[in-house]
Amino acid sequence: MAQLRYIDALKLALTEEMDRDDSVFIVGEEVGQYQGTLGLTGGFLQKYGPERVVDTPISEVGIIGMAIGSAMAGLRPVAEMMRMDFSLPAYDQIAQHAAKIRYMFGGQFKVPMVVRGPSGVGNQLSAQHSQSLETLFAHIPGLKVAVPATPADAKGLLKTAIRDDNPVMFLESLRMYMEKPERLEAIQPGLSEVPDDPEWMVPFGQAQVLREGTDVTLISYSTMSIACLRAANQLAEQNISAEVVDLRTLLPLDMETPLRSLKKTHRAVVVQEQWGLYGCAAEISAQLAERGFYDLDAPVQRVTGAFVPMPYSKPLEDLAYPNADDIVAAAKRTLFAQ
Amino acid sequence: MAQLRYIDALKLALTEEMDRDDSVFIVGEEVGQYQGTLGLTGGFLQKYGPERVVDTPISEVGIIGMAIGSAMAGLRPVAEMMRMDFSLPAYDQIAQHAAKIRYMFGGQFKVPMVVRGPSGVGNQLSAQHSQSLETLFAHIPGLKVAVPATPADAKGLLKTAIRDDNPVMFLESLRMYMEKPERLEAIQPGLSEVPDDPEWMVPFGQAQVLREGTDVTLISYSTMSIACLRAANQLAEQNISAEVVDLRTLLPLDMETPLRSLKKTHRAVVVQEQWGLYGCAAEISAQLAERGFYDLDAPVQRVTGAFVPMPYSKPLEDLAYPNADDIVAAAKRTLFAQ
Amino acid sequence: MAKASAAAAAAPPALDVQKYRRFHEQMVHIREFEETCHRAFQRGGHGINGYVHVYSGEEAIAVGIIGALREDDYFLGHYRDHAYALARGTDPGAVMAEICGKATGTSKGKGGSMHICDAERGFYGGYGIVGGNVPIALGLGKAIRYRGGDQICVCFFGDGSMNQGAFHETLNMCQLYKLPVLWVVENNKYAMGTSIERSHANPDLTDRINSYAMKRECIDGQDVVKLHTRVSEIVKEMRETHEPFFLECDTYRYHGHGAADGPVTQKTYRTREEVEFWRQRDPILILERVLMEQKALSEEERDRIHQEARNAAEAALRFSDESPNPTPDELLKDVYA
Amino acid sequence: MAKASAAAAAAPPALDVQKYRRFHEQMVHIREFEETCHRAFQRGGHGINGYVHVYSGEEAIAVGIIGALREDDYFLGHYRDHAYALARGTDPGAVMAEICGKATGTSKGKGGSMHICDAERGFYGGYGIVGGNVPIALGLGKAIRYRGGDQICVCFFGDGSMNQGAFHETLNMCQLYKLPVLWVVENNKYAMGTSIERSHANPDLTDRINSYAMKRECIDGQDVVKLHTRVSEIVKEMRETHEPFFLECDTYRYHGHGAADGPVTQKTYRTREEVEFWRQRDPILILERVLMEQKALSEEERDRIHQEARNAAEAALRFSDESPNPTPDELLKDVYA
Ligand SMILES: Cc1ncc(C[n+]2csc(CCOP(=O)(O)OP(=O)(O)O)c2C)c(N)n1
Ligand SMILES: Cc1ncc(C[n+]2csc(CCOP(=O)(O)OP(=O)(O)O)c2C)c(N)n1
Ligand SMILES: [Mg+2]
Ligand SMILES: [Mg+2]
Repeated sequence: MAQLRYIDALKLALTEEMDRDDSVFIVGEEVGQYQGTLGLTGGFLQKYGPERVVDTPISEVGIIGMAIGSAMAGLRPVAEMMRMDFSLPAYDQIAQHAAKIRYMFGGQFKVPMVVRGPSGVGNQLSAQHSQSLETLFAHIPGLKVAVPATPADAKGLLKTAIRDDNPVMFLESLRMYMEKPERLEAIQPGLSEVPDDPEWMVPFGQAQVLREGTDVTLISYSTMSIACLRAANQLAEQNISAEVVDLRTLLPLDMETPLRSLKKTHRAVVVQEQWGLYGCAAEISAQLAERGFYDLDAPVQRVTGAFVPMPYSKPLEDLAYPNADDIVAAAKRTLFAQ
Repeated sequence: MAQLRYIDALKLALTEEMDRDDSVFIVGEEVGQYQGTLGLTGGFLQKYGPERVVDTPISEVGIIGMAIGSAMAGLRPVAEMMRMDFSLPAYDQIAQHAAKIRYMFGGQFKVPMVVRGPSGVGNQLSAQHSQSLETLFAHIPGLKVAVPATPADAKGLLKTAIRDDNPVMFLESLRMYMEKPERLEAIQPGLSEVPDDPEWMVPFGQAQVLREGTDVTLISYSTMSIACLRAANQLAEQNISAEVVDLRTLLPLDMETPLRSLKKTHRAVVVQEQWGLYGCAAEISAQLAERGFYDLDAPVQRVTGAFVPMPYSKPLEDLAYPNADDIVAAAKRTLFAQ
Repeated sequence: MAKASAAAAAAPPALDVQKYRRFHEQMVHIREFEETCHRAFQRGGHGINGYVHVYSGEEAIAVGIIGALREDDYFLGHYRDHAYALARGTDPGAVMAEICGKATGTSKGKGGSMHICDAERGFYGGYGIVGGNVPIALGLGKAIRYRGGDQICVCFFGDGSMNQGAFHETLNMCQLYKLPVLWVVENNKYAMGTSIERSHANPDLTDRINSYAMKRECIDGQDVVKLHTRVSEIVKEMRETHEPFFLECDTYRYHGHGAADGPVTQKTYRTREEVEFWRQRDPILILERVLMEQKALSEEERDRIHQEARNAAEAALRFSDESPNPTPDELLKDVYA
Repeated sequence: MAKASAAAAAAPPALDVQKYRRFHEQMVHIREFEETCHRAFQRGGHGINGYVHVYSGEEAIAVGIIGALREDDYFLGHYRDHAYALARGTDPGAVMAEICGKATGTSKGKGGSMHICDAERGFYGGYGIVGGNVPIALGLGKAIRYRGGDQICVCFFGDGSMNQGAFHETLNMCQLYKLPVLWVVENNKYAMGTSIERSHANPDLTDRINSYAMKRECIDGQDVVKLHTRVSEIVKEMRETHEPFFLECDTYRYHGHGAADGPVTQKTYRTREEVEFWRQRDPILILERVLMEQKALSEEERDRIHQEARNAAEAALRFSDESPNPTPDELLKDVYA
C-alpha cells in the first residue's frame, strides 16, 4: 500500500497497463511532447515512443474516431480529452458510433476503448470548462461510465476500464487530482491508500460502502463522495451516524448496495455535483423510492449543483457547487432534525 | 377549429409565424428546393425566397452556428434537423454555446432560436435514426425543451418556441407526423383539433390533463402521451379510471400538475419512449416520490424503452418500444391488480 | 521500329480477361440484387422498411476497388453499403436477410440495410450518419501502422460527407500520421436532392484535398477497367509507402437517394435527360463493350449472366423470406461484449 | 522625371499620423494591461483564477483590424480576448474586473477572462471552446445579409481552430452564401505546445482555404501599418461585394499559452532563441520605429505613453480590486431571457 495522489494513481494505472499490454496506447492533445497538460503523462513519450503516445491536433472527433477504429481492429486505445467538456464536439462519435457499433452489427465487433480526462468543477474555469457530464454518457446503452472518487479507485477502475472490451467513459475528478494524501487521510484514514499489486483491480458495477453508519445513507460518486465523507464527519459530531455509499460506476449501476444500506438507515440523500434536473441523482432517487418504497421513512433528498452554467466568479462558483454543509442539511431534513 | 395532422399543424405554425414576423427564417438540409424531406416545408422556398428558406450542405454544426449567431443579432432562426439524431454532431454548439451564451456574457445577449425536427422511433430506422434524445437537452440549463404530443400542441408550442427569446429544442414526434385525424379522434374525440386563431399559443411549462381519472395517473409526453390515452381506454374497459397528464415541455418542467393529480389518484406511472436509465422519466419519478411522498400509495412505475440501441428488425423494434399494453400492466401494478 | 515500339508501349496492357469477366459478373449480380431490393421495398411485405439506399449505376467502384484488395485489408463505408459486402463475396442471402431484418442477416437483423458488415472478410461496416464512418477509418489505419505490415484500409463515402467537420479533422490527421487509408469519395453529384454546386463552395472535390497535402486524384468511376487498373497501382504504392491517398470517383446513382425519394421529388433536383445521359455511361454496358470487343464475352454469355444474376437475387430474397425473425431474447444481446 | 514619379508612386502613401499615434497608444495600453494581468494572476489574490491567456506580441492584429471597422460592424473571437475589447474602446476597468470576477465586469463576473464581451460596441464575445466561435460568426454574417446593408463581421481565432471540424463546415457555408465575414487567423505558430508543423498536414494555412474557394491572403501581423492599410482595403471591398475573406496574420505570442504554461513547459516546445527572434519583431517597436522616423513620435512621448499605459493598467486593476463581488442573487439570473 502506498499513499498516492489521485493523479499519481491514474498515472500508475496507465503505466502498468501500457507495460503489461502492447496493444494499449494513448492518444490526445499534448499528451506527448508537452508531457501532459497536467503532467499526468510525463515521461510517457520518452518511454513508449510516438506510436503509443500520440499527440494530436485539436480534433476531438478525429481522436475519438481513431480510438473507435483501432479498438475495432483489436488495439486498446486510451483517448485523453484535455477536459471531458471537450468530448462534446465528438459526442456523435461517442454516442452514435462507439456505443452502437457492437449492437448494430449484431455483435461482430468489440470496441475496447477508454475515453478519459479530468471532469467537473476546477478553480474558476467558468461555463464551458467546469462540467461533469456523466449523465450524457450514462444514458446511452453500449457505453460504460466510471466515476472514481478515491486514488485507489482511480487506479483500480482505470485498469478495469482499459481491460474492458467495451467503450468506457472514464470521468476523473479534477478537484481530486492534486489533493495531497495527508489531506485525504485527515478526512478518513486510508482514503489515499492504493494497493501496489499490478493485478489488483476494481470491478465495474460494484458500489462500495466508504463509511458505515446507521441513521442515514449518503449516496454519491466522484468528488461528491469525498464531500459526503466530510459531511459524515460533521454529522458524527452531532451524533448522527451516516453511511456513505460510493457508486464507483454509473453504468453498470449497482443499486443493490444503496438499497441494502437503505434497509438499515431508512433515509437517503443523493448527491451530485452537476445539475440536478434530469441528472444521474434523479435515477438513484427514483430507484430508491421505486424499489425501496417500504424501506423509506422520509422522502429522499437530492443535493445537486445549481441549475446554471457555471459562473466564473469564485463566490458564485462556490454557491453553485454543492458542499458538505449542504449535505449535512439534507441529511438532517431526512431525519426531520433541522 | 380544424382537424389536422400533426405535420400540418407544424406547417401551419411555421407559416403563420413567418407571415407575421420577417425576422423568422428556416435553415436546414433539403428544406427548400426539395420541399422538405417529409414535405413539411413544401412551397416555402417559392413563397419566402432563399434568404428565408436556406438549403444547406450536410453540416449540422454550421446550421446550428448560423442559428446562434443570427439569433444573437436579432433574427429568429428555426433550424431544422432532418432528424433530431443529426443534432449530435452539433451537440457542442447546442449545449456549450446556445445554452450558455446568455449567462456567460452576463445577460448581454438573447439567443431566440428553435432547433426542431422529427424525433423518436419511426419504422425500422435502426440504431442511429430512432432516438428520442430529450434527456440530453433537458439536462442543460439555458435550453428549453418542448415535446408536443397532439396536433394542437405541435402548433401552439411551436409558435411559442419561435417567439421565445431563448434557444428551444423542439422535438417532434415522428410517429405522430402522419397520423390521420380520424385515427386520433377514435382514441379521444377532439384529439386532432387545432384552433384556427393565429394568436392562439400554448405556453411553456404548463402540463395538461389530457384525460381525467381517479385511480391512477399516467404521466408522459410526446408520442407516449398518446399511448397513455390508448392505455387509459383499455383500463376504462377494466373499470380502472386513469388520468393522463401530458407534460408538453420538459424544460421548463411543470411538476405541479402531476403532483396535483397524484393527490387525487395516489398512484402514478411515468412513461418514456427512450431509454429509462438516467432518462427524463427518472426525474419525474424522483420528484413524485420526493415531493409527493405522503400522497403515494404504491411505488411509482416507470415504463420505458429497452436499454439497447434500437434494433432494425420489426419484431425487435416493437419489443424495444413501450406500448399501451405495457402501460396498462404498469398501471395495474400500482393498483396491485395484476 | 522505334515508332512501333512506342505505340506498343502506349497500347493498354492485355486485358486480364478472367478477372474482368469476374468483375462483370459481380457488377451484374450487384445490379440485380439492388433492383430486386428496390422492388421488394416498394412491394412491401418482406420485412424491409426504413431507409434503403441502392447502388445501381455505381457498381464499378465497389467492384473495381474491393477487387484490388488483399484478404487481410480492411474496408468500410456509408449506408449505401450492400455492394461493398457483395463485391467482397459475402453471401447475398445473408445481405438480403439483413435488409429484411432476419435472424440470418449479416448483423442478425439488428442493423438493416444501412448497417451491413462482415468482420471475417474485413468489411468493417456501413454507417448511417453522414461522415460518421470517416474518423473510424482513421483508427483502422492507425491499427495497421501500429502493428506494422502492408495492409491498407479503404473508406467509402459520399460527396455529402465532405461537408461534415468529421471529414476534415480526419483527413488532416491521416496525412499527419501517414496512415495507409485509401479515401474513396463516390461523387454521384448529389447528396439527397442537393447538388455538388449547391453545397461545395469549391465543387472540385479532389482540389479540396489540397488542404491536407494528401496525394489525390479524380478518376472515371464508370469504367471499371481504368478504375481498377489505376487503383491497383495506387494500392501497390500504398503498400510500399504506407501513405494515404484520396480518390474521387466520378459516378452517378440512377434511383432516388433512398426508397422514399421517388420520381416526384427527384424532379425537384434533376432532369430525366441527366439520368439518361448517365445511363449511357453505365458501368456494366461499358465493360460489356470492352469484353465483347475483345471477344471475351458473347451475347449469349452476357444474357445468361444477367439471367443468373436475376435468379441469384431472387434466391437471396427467397432465402430471406424463409428465414426466421430474430427471437425476442436477441433484443438484449450484443449491447456489451 | 518618369523615374522619379515611378519612385513616388512606389513610395508608401503619407502616413495618417494621428491614426497611427492612436494605434500606438492602444497597443501600448493593451501590452501593459496584459502584463499587469499576467502578474496579477501570478501574484494571486485579485480574484483571477482559471485560464488567463494574454495577447502580448499580437497587439497589431486586434488594433489594426478592429481599427478598420465601423461602429455598426460585428466582431467576435476566441478566449485570448482581452485585446479585442480594449481595441474597441471598452473600459479597461470593466475588462479587468471581468478577469477578476467582479460585479462591475463586462459579463458581471460570470464569464471571466475567456468570456469578455461588449454587445453595445459590437463585440459578440470571446469563446472558450476551440473553434466554437467560428460557426457563430456565420450567423452574424447571415443576419447582416438578411437585413441588407454593408456591415461586416470579423471573426478572430487561432491556428489551432483550423483543425476543428466546425471551422470547415462554416467556411464552406460562408462562401456558398457569400456572407460578409472577415476570417482572421492569428497564426502564432502554436496551439498550446503544438506547432503548426506538428498539427497541420498542410502548414500553409492560407493555402488550406483553397478548399472553400474563398478570397484569401497571408499578411505580416507585426507591422500594424501594412496590416491596417491592407485590411482597410479588404473591408472596403467587402462592403461593396458583401463577400467573405480569409486573412492569415503571421504573429507570435511571447508568454506561454496560458498562465499555467510557464517557462518549464514552454521548453518542451520552443526555444528561447525563437522567442527572442520574435521579440525583435515586436509590433510596438516596429510602429515606434516608423513613427519616430517620420518624426511623429519623440522618445519622451514614447516613454510618457508607456508610463501612462502602466498607470492605466494599474488603475484598471485597482478599480477591479475595489469592485464588489457579484451578489448571491446573481447566481440564478441571466440563465434565461
Ligand atoms: C449527420 C447527418 N446528417 C444528415 C443525414 C441524412 N442523410 C442521409 S444520406 C444523406 C445524403 C448523403 O449524400 P452523399 O454523402 O453524397 O451520399 P450518397 O447518398 O449520394 O451516396 C443525408 C443528408 C445523416 N444521415 N447524417
Ligand atoms: C475543443 C477544445 N479542445 C481543446 C481545448 C483546450 N485548448 C484551449 S486553447 C488551446 C490551444 C489553441 O490554440 P490556437 O487556436 O492556436 O490559439 P492560441 O492559443 O495560439 O491563440 C487548446 C488546445 C479547448 N478549449 N477546446
Ligand atoms: Mg452523393
Ligand atoms: Mg496559436
